[in-house]
Amino acid sequence: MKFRAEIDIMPLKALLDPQGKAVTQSMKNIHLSEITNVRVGKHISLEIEAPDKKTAESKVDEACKKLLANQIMESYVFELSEL
Amino acid sequence: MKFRAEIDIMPLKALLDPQGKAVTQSMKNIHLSEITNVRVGKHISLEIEAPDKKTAESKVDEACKKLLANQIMESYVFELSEL
Amino acid sequence: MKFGVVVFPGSNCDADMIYVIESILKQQVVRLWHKDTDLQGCDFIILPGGFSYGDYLRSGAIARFSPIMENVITYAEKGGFLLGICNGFQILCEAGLVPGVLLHNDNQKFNCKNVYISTENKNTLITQNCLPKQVLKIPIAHGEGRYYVDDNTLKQMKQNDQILFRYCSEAGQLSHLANPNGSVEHIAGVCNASKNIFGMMPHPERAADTNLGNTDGLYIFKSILGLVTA
Amino acid sequence: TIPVGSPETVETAGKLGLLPEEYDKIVQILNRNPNFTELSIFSVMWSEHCSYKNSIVWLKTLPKDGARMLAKAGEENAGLVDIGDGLGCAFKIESHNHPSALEPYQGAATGVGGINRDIFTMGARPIAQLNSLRFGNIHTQRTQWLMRGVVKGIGDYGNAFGIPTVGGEVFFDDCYEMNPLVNAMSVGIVKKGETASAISYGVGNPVYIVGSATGKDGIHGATFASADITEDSAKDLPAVQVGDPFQEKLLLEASLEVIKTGAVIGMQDMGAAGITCSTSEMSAKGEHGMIIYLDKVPTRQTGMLPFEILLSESQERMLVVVKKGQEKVIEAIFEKWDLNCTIIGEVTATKRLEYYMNGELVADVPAHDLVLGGGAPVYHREYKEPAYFAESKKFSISDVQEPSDLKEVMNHLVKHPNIASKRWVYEQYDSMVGTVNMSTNMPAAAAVVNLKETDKALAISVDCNSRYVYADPEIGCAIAVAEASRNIICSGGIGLAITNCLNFGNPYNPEVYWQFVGAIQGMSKACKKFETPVTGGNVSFYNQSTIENKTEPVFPTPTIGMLGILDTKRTFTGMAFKQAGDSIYLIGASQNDINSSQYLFSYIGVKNSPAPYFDLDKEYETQMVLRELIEQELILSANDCSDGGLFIALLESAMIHDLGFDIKTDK
Repeated sequence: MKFRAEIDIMPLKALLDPQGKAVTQSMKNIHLSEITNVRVGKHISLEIEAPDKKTAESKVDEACKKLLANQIMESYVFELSEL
Repeated sequence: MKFRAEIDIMPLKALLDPQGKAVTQSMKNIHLSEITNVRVGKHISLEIEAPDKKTAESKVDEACKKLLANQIMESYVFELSEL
Repeated sequence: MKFGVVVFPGSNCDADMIYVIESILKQQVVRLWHKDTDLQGCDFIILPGGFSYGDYLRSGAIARFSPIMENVITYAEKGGFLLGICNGFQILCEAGLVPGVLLHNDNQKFNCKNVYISTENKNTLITQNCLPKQVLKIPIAHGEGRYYVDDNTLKQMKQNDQILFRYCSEAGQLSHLANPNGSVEHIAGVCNASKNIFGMMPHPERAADTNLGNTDGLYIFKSILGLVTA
Repeated sequence: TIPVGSPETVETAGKLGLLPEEYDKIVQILNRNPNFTELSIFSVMWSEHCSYKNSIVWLKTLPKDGARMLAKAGEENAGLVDIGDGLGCAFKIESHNHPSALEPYQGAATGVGGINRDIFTMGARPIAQLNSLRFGNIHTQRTQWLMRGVVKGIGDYGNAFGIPTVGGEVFFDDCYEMNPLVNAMSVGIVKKGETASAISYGVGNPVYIVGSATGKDGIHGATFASADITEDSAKDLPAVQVGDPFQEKLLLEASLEVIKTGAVIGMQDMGAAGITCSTSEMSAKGEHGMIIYLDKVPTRQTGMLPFEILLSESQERMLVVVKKGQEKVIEAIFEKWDLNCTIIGEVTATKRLEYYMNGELVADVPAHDLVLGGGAPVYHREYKEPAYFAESKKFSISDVQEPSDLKEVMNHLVKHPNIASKRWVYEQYDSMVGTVNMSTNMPAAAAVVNLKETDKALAISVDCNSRYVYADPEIGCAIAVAEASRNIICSGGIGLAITNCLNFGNPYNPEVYWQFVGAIQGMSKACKKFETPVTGGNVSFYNQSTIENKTEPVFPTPTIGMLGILDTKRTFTGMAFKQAGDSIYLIGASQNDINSSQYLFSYIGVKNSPAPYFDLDKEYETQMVLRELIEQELILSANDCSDGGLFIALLESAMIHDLGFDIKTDK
């Protein structure tokens, strides 16, 4: 069976996020100062071949832990859907 | 009222995605070659003050068009939830 | 002494490193191709600067899983000497061989210039010969060099004297102005607990050739040679 | 046999940018009507960008010969100069203006990628890069957006690719607001005898495409470069080219390795017009033909049509013709570097290009008739002196009252973006990778690059004051060449040869073409005087913007990239004052002349004045005197007076080591 995973990887809240701060800052330049607390992370989509959803889930989790996210600085969440 | 927006910005499918290509290839090195077609984009979360959901939606859309996404290279989708 | 310089497809400072070791220091050096696994009996291995695998996802994230790295990790965990410079330091962090992580520079821009670093701990293999000169002028060139580690790990590192270098002014003062990327406590280089794995963002190999008008980097290379041949 | 596909009309030809008489010529060449694929091939090959049809007549008048020339202008992808010690130096400058105007990051990044491929396709390893950037008013959001994108694009690509950016210039003027100029230069070194040529011969030899997969990137990119940029051009934006510096690094290493095996007949990078341009130019040069199976080309997107595969400008790809029987040697090297490497056809004796798609002949065209110097059209454009030229002659220095507060004048100049420090830009470039940049710790008027294992160094300078060229194209362009040479002389070298990037407006506008002709004439005179032949370069027309249907060309900008040599590093001379008490000399006679100066243009506000005073012979003599002083090691530093004049030159030299200067004037 084929599955698609949609993964969101965000910087840990405790970390200084200069990119988020810079983007929040520039919202004022485009007259959207009602937008605040911008945080920028990664969105990763991938496809995975697996016998069932549970295996697919554990494989995607393994990929996140090993490669896609660095847990010293990032947290990850993902959703799995059948293709 | 305060809302939170979760935005996904992905490279247009037609364009070369060097990052997605490199990450897909490296899945072999971590013995997860069943994972394919990796695509890497941005996930942005923000908070917005607005009188109602419709206004919030149009403001977030404006932020995406003007600043957050480069429409020549990227497409965006977002979900809005009340805080 | 036999040096080994790991060559990833995207490394571009490997040739500079080999030039310093071979042509300037007249030492034996071999290239360790990322697809191979044999470390050819090297006494000192270097992960050079560059963009190992194009540095997609996170600098050094993908390189960490190349075939050569599996053996380099076991070699280092058994006490073998290993130095990671710039991209090499990022790979060491990704592999967990040294504590901490290297984030995007706080000014969100790539930054290439000379900086000054003060040698904090004099009794490691790569700093023990820097005694006469407290402050070294060494170039940096990176976009992700903001060192970060959580507070209690930092406390342990300080107790165990694992901070090698800090960014400082020409006169040796620590200050926000002298810190090019926002690293915690101006840290520019660290080592592991057993002091055989070293990571630093500045490029000593870019300050080793008299033709280029700055040879402060030689203090670090001579330190390495000093201990082993003494 | 006749290819498939219905014959096309002159209307379609017009849509593809071909004139009716050009369509007739195609019918005559094929002695039948072309199908759409063939028409697309002719449209890109005869576009201004590939054929130079409106400029080749004048480019031919430039001096090309010189004792040190290993490859003459136009023969190869880049000029090749003999620098002694058995080494050749390949160098070239190219523009990526129009793509950068719409998507600055990728436009600039792919410009860096393209120019470096021109160098390593000849077997030379790039060792230094420079760039010349021109933007509009720095205070507008558009210029700030363009500048951030262009600088980051050049930095990210160049830094990952691993070649140091050692010099360049940034210039601001309102005329560049809509249409910025992004000119990128690369310099590489090759051992004589280890070069590769962009040629194809030997019937039966396999033709390979190597590197990235092919996508619908920049279709009609070539004609796109010759199209106008109007206010709303962002709407009809064709696909944008995306650069992959990591792939380029693999391609560099693999290409240099395959050239050394001796198994390569010829190689060319895929620039504008992709497969069409490389297959036709290499075949025409080798006077052979090719059969190409387009379905064998590795594609990134499914269902691509033949013309899309032929015209695609996907980056980081090369065409390689290999000696029959040596296939395994080549394929092993590309395998080592994880690169696509696919046979897509073979060399034939027909001197024609036959393109097949899934077994069907989709195009059959003669190579010779497609290429520059072959059948591509050559036009003589008329030119006329513009009204502003006579108008500018009316200005005289006596019209200007000397300002009372000179300190305020200097403050204005020091802070002006054209003069102020460009550190915000160049600190985003890795200027030290390769450990050859000698200017890092000893700044000099030109970029000085160490040639390891020899006693030599290269001195490189990129120069053009486009305001001078606007005032008087002939004098202005001669000054650009003289200034590049002056920078090289000041750093202890001597100029060897130049490359040029000719950025002008619409060639069909006689006043623009007058600027072009004048610049070429000025360049010729100066290059002959300084004995620096032209090794090639690039022409970029249609640099203009149309606002409320009024088209304004940018300043005529013939960017000059000059290569110089220090035969011994002993003569390397910095521009910094060394210590207090040293005496300062001004060499060359000063003129009571502020024409087209930054002071007159932006402080006083006179926009239209003649070009500055310039005497080519005196300029040459002055430079030779300085060279003699340096040869005899009589001076400690040297700097040239350019934008901002004497005061700025003194300030630059003083500030490096925080020193001052005490100057006595005749008052």
